[in-house]
Amino acid sequence: MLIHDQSRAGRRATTQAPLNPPAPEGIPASLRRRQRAALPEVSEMQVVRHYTRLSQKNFSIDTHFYPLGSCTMKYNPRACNSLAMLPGFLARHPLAPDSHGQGVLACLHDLQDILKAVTGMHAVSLAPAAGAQGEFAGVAMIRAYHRARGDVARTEILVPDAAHGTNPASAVMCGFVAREIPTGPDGDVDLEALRAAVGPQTAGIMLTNPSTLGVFDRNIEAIARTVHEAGGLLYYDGANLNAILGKVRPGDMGFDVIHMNLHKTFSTPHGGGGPGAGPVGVSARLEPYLPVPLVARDETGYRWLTEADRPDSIGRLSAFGGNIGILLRAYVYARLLGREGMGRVAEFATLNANYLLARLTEAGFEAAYPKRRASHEFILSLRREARDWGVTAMDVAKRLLDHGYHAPTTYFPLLVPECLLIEPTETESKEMLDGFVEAMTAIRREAEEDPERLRGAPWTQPVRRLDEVRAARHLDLAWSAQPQGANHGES
Amino acid sequence: MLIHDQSRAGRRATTQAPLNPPAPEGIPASLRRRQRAALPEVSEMQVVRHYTRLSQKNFSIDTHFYPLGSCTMKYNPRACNSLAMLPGFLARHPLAPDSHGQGVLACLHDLQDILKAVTGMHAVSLAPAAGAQGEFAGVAMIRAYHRARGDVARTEILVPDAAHGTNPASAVMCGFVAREIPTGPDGDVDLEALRAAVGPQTAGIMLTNPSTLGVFDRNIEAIARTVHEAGGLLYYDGANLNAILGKVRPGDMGFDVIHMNLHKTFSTPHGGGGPGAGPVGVSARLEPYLPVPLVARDETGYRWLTEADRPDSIGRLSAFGGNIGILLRAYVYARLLGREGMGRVAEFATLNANYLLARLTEAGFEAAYPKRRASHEFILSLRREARDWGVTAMDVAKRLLDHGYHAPTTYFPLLVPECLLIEPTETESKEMLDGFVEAMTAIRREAEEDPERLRGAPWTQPVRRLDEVRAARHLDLAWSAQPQGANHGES
Amino acid sequence: MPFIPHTDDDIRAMLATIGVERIDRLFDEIPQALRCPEALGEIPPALSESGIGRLMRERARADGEPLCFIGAGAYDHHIPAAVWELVSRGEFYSAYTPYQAEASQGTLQVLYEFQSMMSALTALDASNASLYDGASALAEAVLMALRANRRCTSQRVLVPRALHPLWRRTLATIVEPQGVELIEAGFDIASGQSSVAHYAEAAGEDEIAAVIIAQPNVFGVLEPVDALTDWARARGALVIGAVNPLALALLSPPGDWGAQGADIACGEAQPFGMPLASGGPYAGFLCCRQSHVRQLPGRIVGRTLDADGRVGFTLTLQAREQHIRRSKATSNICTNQGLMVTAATIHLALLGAEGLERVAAQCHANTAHLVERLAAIPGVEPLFSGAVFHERALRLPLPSAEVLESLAAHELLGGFALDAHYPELGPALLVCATEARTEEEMAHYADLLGRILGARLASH
Amino acid sequence: MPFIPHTDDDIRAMLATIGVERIDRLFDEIPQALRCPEALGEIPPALSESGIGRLMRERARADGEPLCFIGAGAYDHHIPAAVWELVSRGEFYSAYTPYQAEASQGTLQVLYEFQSMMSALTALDASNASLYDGASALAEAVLMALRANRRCTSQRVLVPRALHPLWRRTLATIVEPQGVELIEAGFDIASGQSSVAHYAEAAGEDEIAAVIIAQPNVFGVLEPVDALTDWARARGALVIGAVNPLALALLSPPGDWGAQGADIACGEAQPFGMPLASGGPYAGFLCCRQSHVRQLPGRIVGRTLDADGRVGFTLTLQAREQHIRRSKATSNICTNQGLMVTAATIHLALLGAEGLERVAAQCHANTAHLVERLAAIPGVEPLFSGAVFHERALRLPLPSAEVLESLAAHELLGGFALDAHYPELGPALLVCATEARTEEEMAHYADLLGRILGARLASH
Ligand SMILES: Cc1ncc(COP(=O)(O)O)c(C=O)c1O
Ligand SMILES: Cc1ncc(COP(=O)(O)O)c(C=O)c1O
Repeated sequence: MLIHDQSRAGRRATTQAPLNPPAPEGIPASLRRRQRAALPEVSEMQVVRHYTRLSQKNFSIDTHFYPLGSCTMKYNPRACNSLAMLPGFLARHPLAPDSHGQGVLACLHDLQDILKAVTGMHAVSLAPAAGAQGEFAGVAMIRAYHRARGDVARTEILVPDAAHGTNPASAVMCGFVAREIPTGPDGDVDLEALRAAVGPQTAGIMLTNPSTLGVFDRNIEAIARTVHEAGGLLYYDGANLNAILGKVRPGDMGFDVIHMNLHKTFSTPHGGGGPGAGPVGVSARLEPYLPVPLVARDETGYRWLTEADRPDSIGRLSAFGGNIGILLRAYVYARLLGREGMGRVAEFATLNANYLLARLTEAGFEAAYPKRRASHEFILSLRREARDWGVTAMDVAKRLLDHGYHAPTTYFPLLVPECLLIEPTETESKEMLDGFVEAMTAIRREAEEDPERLRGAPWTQPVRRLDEVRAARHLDLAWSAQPQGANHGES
Repeated sequence: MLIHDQSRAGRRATTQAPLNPPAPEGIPASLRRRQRAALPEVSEMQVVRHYTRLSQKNFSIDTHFYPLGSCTMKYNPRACNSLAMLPGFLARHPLAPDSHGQGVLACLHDLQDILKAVTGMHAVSLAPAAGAQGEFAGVAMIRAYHRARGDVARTEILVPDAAHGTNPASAVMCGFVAREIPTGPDGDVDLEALRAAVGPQTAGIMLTNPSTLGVFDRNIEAIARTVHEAGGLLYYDGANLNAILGKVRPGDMGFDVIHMNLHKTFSTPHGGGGPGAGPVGVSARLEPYLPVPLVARDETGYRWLTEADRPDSIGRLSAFGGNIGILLRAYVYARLLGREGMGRVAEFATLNANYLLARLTEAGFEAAYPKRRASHEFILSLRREARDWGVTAMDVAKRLLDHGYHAPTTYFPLLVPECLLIEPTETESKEMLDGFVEAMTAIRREAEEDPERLRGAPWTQPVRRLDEVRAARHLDLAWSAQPQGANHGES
Repeated sequence: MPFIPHTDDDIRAMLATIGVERIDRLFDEIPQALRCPEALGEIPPALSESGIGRLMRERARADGEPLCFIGAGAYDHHIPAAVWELVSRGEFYSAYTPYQAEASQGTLQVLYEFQSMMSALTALDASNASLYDGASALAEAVLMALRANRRCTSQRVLVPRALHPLWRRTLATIVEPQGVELIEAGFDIASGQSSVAHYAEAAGEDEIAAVIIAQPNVFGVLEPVDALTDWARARGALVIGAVNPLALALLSPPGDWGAQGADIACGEAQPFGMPLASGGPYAGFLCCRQSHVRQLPGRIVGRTLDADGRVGFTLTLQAREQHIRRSKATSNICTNQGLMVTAATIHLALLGAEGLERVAAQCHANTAHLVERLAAIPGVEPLFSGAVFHERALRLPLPSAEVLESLAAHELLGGFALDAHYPELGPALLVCATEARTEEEMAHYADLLGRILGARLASH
Repeated sequence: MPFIPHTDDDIRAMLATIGVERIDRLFDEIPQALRCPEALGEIPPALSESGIGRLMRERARADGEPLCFIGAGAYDHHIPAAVWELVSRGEFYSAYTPYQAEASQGTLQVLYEFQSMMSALTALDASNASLYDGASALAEAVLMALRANRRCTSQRVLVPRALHPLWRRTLATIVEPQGVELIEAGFDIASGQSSVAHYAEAAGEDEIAAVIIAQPNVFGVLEPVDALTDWARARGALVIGAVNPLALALLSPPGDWGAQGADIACGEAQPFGMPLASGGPYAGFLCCRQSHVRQLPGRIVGRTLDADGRVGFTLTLQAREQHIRRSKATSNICTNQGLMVTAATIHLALLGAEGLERVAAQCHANTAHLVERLAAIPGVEPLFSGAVFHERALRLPLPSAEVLESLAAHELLGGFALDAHYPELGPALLVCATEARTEEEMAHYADLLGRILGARLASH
C-alpha cells in the first residue's frame, strides 16, 4: 500500500509546520498555485509505521551478506554516520564564511592528504558527487590539458570492453568518441588491439585495474607506455581501489588521473542508490584543471579555493562543495583504519575472494578466468548450467534471495556469458562465506533436479519475480489521484 | 542463533576499546579475575546484523496496532526521543553542580508544574522510576503521614480486586497488609463491602479510576468520603490518567496521593519493558513526605532539593534523580500537546474505545459491562466462545498475531473470565480500528468453523506457540559455554 | 583488526584451501616494481572510535553555531525528528541500488512515492529518482531538452542572468564540452525580474532549443512564468523550469505555466528534509511530461506486477542508462542521491501539501518582516520592487563583504553577497528568514546591523 | 490535532456508530461536579516540533560541556555509535513488555543474552532482566536474601559504611518499612578498606541474615572479598556483592569469592552503554545462584521450544511476579529498564571480555596517572593506601565544596565531595579518570587545581 492510499482529506501531522502562519499576501494571485498538490494527508504515526515497515522489505548490508561485485558492499561503521551527523556539521550553511567552517575544512583537507597518499597522486579534489561525476571531471581535465596545449585533434577516448558503463558514457558527456578495446582470453586488455587503436586522435584511455573482470592487468606498464607514447593520458577508474589499497598505487602505475568511489573503498553507505562521493586525483600536469572547490591551508587556517583562485579549473560540478557529509564519513573511516588498516582492506578482501573462488570452483562452478588470481572479486560463468539445465544466472540470483543472500552482480561485465560477479569484501567472516557456498551448492543441485523451482524464484520475498517487461511497456511512474483500476496505469 | 553462537576465539570489534592500555599493575593478583568471562567474541558488523535482525522479530507500536489494555501503546513521537538525546543532556553527570544543570532542571521543574495542573495535586516528585515505584512511594507517604501523627495502628491498605497486581504488592513492600475489596456487578467498587472493610486499621485505599475494568467508578465521591471518614487516605493509581486528562482531576475527586505512568499517558516509549517514570503527586498534607530529589526554583535559578532540605521525606528511591531521560521525553510530549491537546487525548482515546466496543459487540462479542460507557479501554469476555467452541482468549490473542495485530491484554483483570482488555488509544485511525474489527470477526468465524486453526496459532511468527511450562520446568536462563545438546539446558 | 572478522585459525584454513602460504602471495600478479615500498607512512596511525569521536566533536564545535540568514540555494528549515530516525535505519542506509527488485521493495516503493510527490508538486507526469543536486540537475535538464527537441537543430539555450550564479557555472562546466551554447538573458534592474523582452533580446533571430526560467530567481523575485513560457513555446523552444520546490506549495507549478505548461522542471530538493551540511549531500530532482520520459536521465522506478499478479516496484526504462546503453546513454549518472530522496519522501509525507503551505507562508512572512526591520536602518533599502517568495535583495551603504564579516564576528551570517556576482548592483545583500527564524532573532539582526553600519559609517 | 488522525468525517461516522451526538457525552458517567471547569489554563499552549526543538536545544546548551572527573556511581565511558543507533530502532524502542512471546522474540532474545552476559561476568548462574538502578537493585537483593535465608530468623543486614552513601540511603528507604535492620560496618581510615574485623564488630553476637560487600567500595578501594565472604558464610549469612560490573573485567567475580562464592551480585549497569544523562535511565542488575532463583525479583527470560520444536524465548517463573502472585510476589516491580538492558547487551557484544579488559585497564591507568599529577600539588595527597580500581580519594587543603566550585567556574567538574558524607575524613575528594579522559585533560586539571589552590591558600 502506498502512503498515498492511507491519505484522508484533512488528516495532518500538525506539529510539523508552523501553527499559525499569516497569509502570504505579498504574492500576486496570478502566480499562485490554483490547486493543492496531491500529496498524502496522513498522521505522524502512519508515516513512521509505513516507512519502518517498508524498510523491512529491503536487503541491506546491515541485514544480509551482499556479494555484489564491483559494488563493494561492506560494513558501514555506524560511527561514520553519527560523527558526520554532529549538529555543528549539519547546521553549517554552504555559504558560511571559512571562519565558520574550520572544523569541516580541516577534515576535508586531511582527507585530501589521505587520498593523495593512498593513490600516489599529486593533488586531489573532493568535488565530484559520485564515481561517474569523477569520471566526467577526469575526462574533462584530459580535454582541458590537450586544449591548453592546442592539441585539439584528440577526439577519442579508449575504453576496454570490460569497463563499467559509466566510462564510455562519461567520455561522451565530455564530447569525446568512446572507442572500445577488446579483452584478451586471460582477462587482460588485448595489447595488440590497443596498439592498433592508439594514434594522434587518442586523448586517453580509461582503465580499471583490477578490472571488473576481477583480475589485475599484468601489462599495465606496457599499456601506460603505449598510451603515453601516443600522447594520450591514462585515466584510472578507482571503483576497485579497495583491491590494491596499500599494495600498489595508481600514481606509481603511471596514471595521470583517477577517481575514487568513497562509497566503495571508504565504506560510506550506499543508501539504496546514493549518495556517494567520487574525488579525483591527478598528476602534477593536470593539477591546474582540478574541479573546484578545493580546500587549501595557509597560516591563517583552512579555506575554500574557487574559480577565482583556480582560473584554469574545469569549473564547478555542483552548486556547492559536493557531498560533504559523505566525505566526512569517509574521513572517519580512514582514520579508524589508519596507516595499518589500509593494506589490510586489500589483503582480506583478496583473501576472501580467492577463498570463495576456490570453494565455488570445487563445488562445480566454472570460473571465467580459472588461471588467474582473483583480485577482490571474481567471475563465475553459468553457461554450462544454462546449456545443460536451462537455468540462467538470473534464476540463480533470484534463488539466492530465498536462501537469505543477496545476489551477486549479474550479466556484468557484458563480455562473459551468464556471469555472476562476486565480491565478498573483507568484512565478511569465513562462516558467512561457507554458508554462501552451501547455498550455491544447494542451488546448483536444484538446478539439475528441479529447475522450475529456480525459474520461479524468489519464493520467500515480499513479491515474486517482477514483470520488468510490463513495467517498461505499461509505464506507471507516479501515483495519480484518479483510480486506475486493477491494471495500474496502463498507458 | 544467539550472539554467543557467532563467537570465535580472538575475533574483536577492535575500534571500540582503547588500543594500547597499560597493564593494570596496581591491582593485587589475589583480587584479579582468573578466567575471562565467556562473552561473545564477534565483529562489529556481526553485532549490527544480529541486533538489527532481532529487532525485526518484534511487534512494536512503530510497526503494529497494539491494543494492549492498561498499557497504553500509543504513538511515541520521535521528537521526544531526539530532543531528550541532545548531547548537552546526555553528557551531564548526575553529581554535576546545579550551576551546570539549569537546562535540564528547568525542564523538570516545568514538568512538575504541568503534572500538578493536570492532576490537581498540590506538589509533585518526579523521582519514582516507574509506576510500581510510584506506588511504593505513595504508600510509604501514607505510612509516614500516619506515623507522624502517632497513628500507628493503621496496618491495612484496601485494594479492589480489579486492581493491578502492583497495588497489593506495593502495599506489602511498605509493610502493610493488602485487603481486597470486591467489585459490584456493574464494574464499580462494591460500596457495601467497602463500608464493611474500613475501620481504625485502615491506612488507605488504592484505587484506579477509570478502573482496569474500563469503567469510571460513579461512586467515587462516596468512596472518598467513606475512607476519609475512617481516617484513611486515598491513593490514585494514575496508570489510566489518559482516560480523563483535562476532563476530571484526581485532586478534585479527593485523592491524597497519585502516581502517574508517564510511559503511558505521556507517551514515553516502553522499550520492550521499560524504562518508565512514575512521578507522584500529593495533597498539601503529604507534601513533606515526598521522595527526594525534587526540583525547586528561587531567584538564583533551579536547584535540587535533597534530604537536607526535606527532613521528613520518605527518602531516596534510587541513587540519583530517577529516569531523567524519560522525564525529558514526557516534557517534550506535554509541550507538543499543550493546553488544548491534553483534553483531546482523553476525548479521542474514549471515542476510539467506545467505537471499537460498539463495533465488536455488533460483531457478536460479549462486553463484560455492556451497560457502561467504555473509558479509554473496555473488556470483552470470550466465555461463550470458550464454552461453545472450546477456544480460549489466549487462542484468539495468538491468532490476532497472524492477522498483524498485537493481542489485547489477556486474563487481566482476573475477575472476568476469558477476558480481553482492549485499549486502542487516541492515535489510531478509524481505518485501523475497522481493520481490527474485521480480523476479530474473521477469527470468531474461524473459532466456530475451524477451532484447531486457532488453537495452533500463531502460524506466521518467527516461532509457533511457545512451551511455557517447559520453560519453567527445565530452566534455561543463560547460555553456557558447555554445549547442552538438543534439549537446551534441561535441569 | 578494525572491521575484519578473521581469526588466526580462519586465515590458516582459508590459505590452505586456496593453496598459498601467505596472503601476500595473492598479489603476485602485480609487477613487483610497482608494489608499494612500505606502509603508507603519510597516513596517521589508527584511532579508536572514541579517539576519532573526540576529534570530530572538537571540529564540529569549531564551526560554531552562528545565526543564519543566508539562503541562496540552501535553506535552514525545520526537519521533523522522524525523518532521520527513519532514514538512518540500516535497511535504508546500507542497502545498494535496487537492482534485485524483489529484495529491495522498500527502497523501490519509497522512490516511486518520491516520483509521485514530485510529479504532483510540479504538475508534470514523470519524475526520476534524483540527480546529484539542483545545479547539476539543471545541466541534465538542458542536455535532455536538446535531445528531446528533435525538430530543432540549434544547440542554443537561453539562461537568465538572474539564475543563481553558482548554478550557471555548474551548467557551463557540464554542458559546454558537448558544444551547447549558453546565452544570457538580462533582468530588469528596478524590479529584479526577467521579462519576455530580455529573453527575446538575448535570443535574437536565431533558433533556440531550450529556455530556462528560474522561479523564484536568485534575487528571490518571482518571474512572469506564464508570459515567458508562452513566448518560448512560440519560438519552438522547450521550457525548463528551475524551481524551488517548497515555493511550489504556494506558486503555480511548471506544468501549469502559460497556455501549455513547461516541458521540464528541475531543482534542488534540499528544502525537503536535508540538513545544510556545508552544501551536501542534497538531491537534484527532474520532472517532465510523459512525451519526454525516454530522454529523462537517471533512475526511474515503475509499478508493475509479480508472477502472482501482486503489485510491486522495479527499476524501469533502463535502456536509457549507462549500464545498458553505455556510450549512448542519456547520461553517465549511476550512483544518485537515493538516501536523500528517502528523507524528502518522508518529509513530504509528514507535511503534506497543507503543511508545506504553512511552512512556505511563514518563510514568506518572516522574510517580509526581516526586510521591514532592516530597511528601517538608514542606508539600507530593498533593491528590487518585484514580489518575492522568501528571499530579498537589499542595497547596503557599504560593500556587503565588509558588512558580512562584521556580522560574522558576532556569530551572525547576514546573507549572500550579491555584489560579488553582480557588480552592476552595487553593494547588495540577499537575505532570507525561513520559518525557523524567530522574532527575537530577526530583531537581533536588525539591532546588530544598525549598530555595525552606524559605527562603520561614522568612522568612514 | 497533534498525533490524532481523526478527520471530521471519521468523527461523525464513529459517533453515529456509538449512538451519541458529541464526544463529550462519552464522559457522562463522571459526576458533573467533578468535571474540570475549564481548559487547563496553567499549561502553556501547544508548541510546534520546531518550537520545542528550539527550547530544548537552548536548555541542553545551558547545561554546558564541563570536563568531567566525577565518578561516584556514574561513569563517562565511550559508547560505541552502533549501540544507540540499534537501540533507537522503533522495534526495540516502541515495543511493550514481551507478554506475547511469539511476537516479541527480538526483545526476549536480547534479554536472554543479557542474562547470559551478566551471569558470565558475575560467575553466578542466573540473572534477571533488570531492576531500576544499582541502588534499588541492592535493596531488592537484600529483601531477596532475607527470603532466601530460610534458616535465619533475624532481619539484620550488615552494610559497609564504605558503600556509596546514596545507595545506603536508597536501601534504607526501600527495606526499612518491612522491618529490616541495617547495621553499619566501619572501614579502616588508613587503607580505606573494610575488613573482617569491622564486619565482626558491627555484627556482634547476633544472628546476621545477610552481608553486603561493595567491590570496589565508594572510595574506589578494593575490598578483601574472599575473607569477607568466608567470614559471612561461616556466620550463616548470605553474601551480596554490590559490584561495578566493568571492574569485573579485571576483578574476581562474586561467584568466585572466598571458598564458596557470593550468593547474590547486584549493581549498576550504567558503565555498559548508558549515557550519564543526569542520573537516569540506567539499569540495575541482579544475579544469583541457581538455588535462589525462585526468590529473584523482576522479569526472567527462559529458553524453551515451540510447538514445532524450534528454540524460542519466553518470560518464565512468572509466578514470582506481582501480576500473578499480587501481594505475595517477590517484588512489586513491573516496568523495568528493558531498553537500557538492550543497550548494555549490544555494548557487551561489541566489546567482549577482552575489550572490557582494555577499557578497565585504561581507566585504572588514567586514574593512577591523574592522581600522580594531582598529588604533586602541595597540600594534595592520596587519602587511602588501599589498591583502587578507577577512583581514588584525595585529601585537600581546603573544604572540597569550595574547591569544586572554583573548578566548576572553569568548566571542570573535579570529583565527588566525600567530606559531605564522611565528615570524619576532613576535606576529601573522590576523583575518577575514565578511559575517555586524555592526557591533556588530566594535565589541564592538575594545572587548574594547582593554580586555584595556590591562589586560595595565599589569600587565606
Ligand atoms: C567499476 C566502476 N566504475 C564506475 C562506477 C560509477 O560510480 P558511481 O556509481 O559512483 O557513479 C562504478 C559504480 O557502480 C563502478 O563499479
Ligand atoms: C493499572 C496499572 N497500575 C500500575 C501499573 C504499574 O506501573 P509500572 O509498570 O510502571 O510499574 C500498571 C502498568 O503496567 C498499570 O497498568
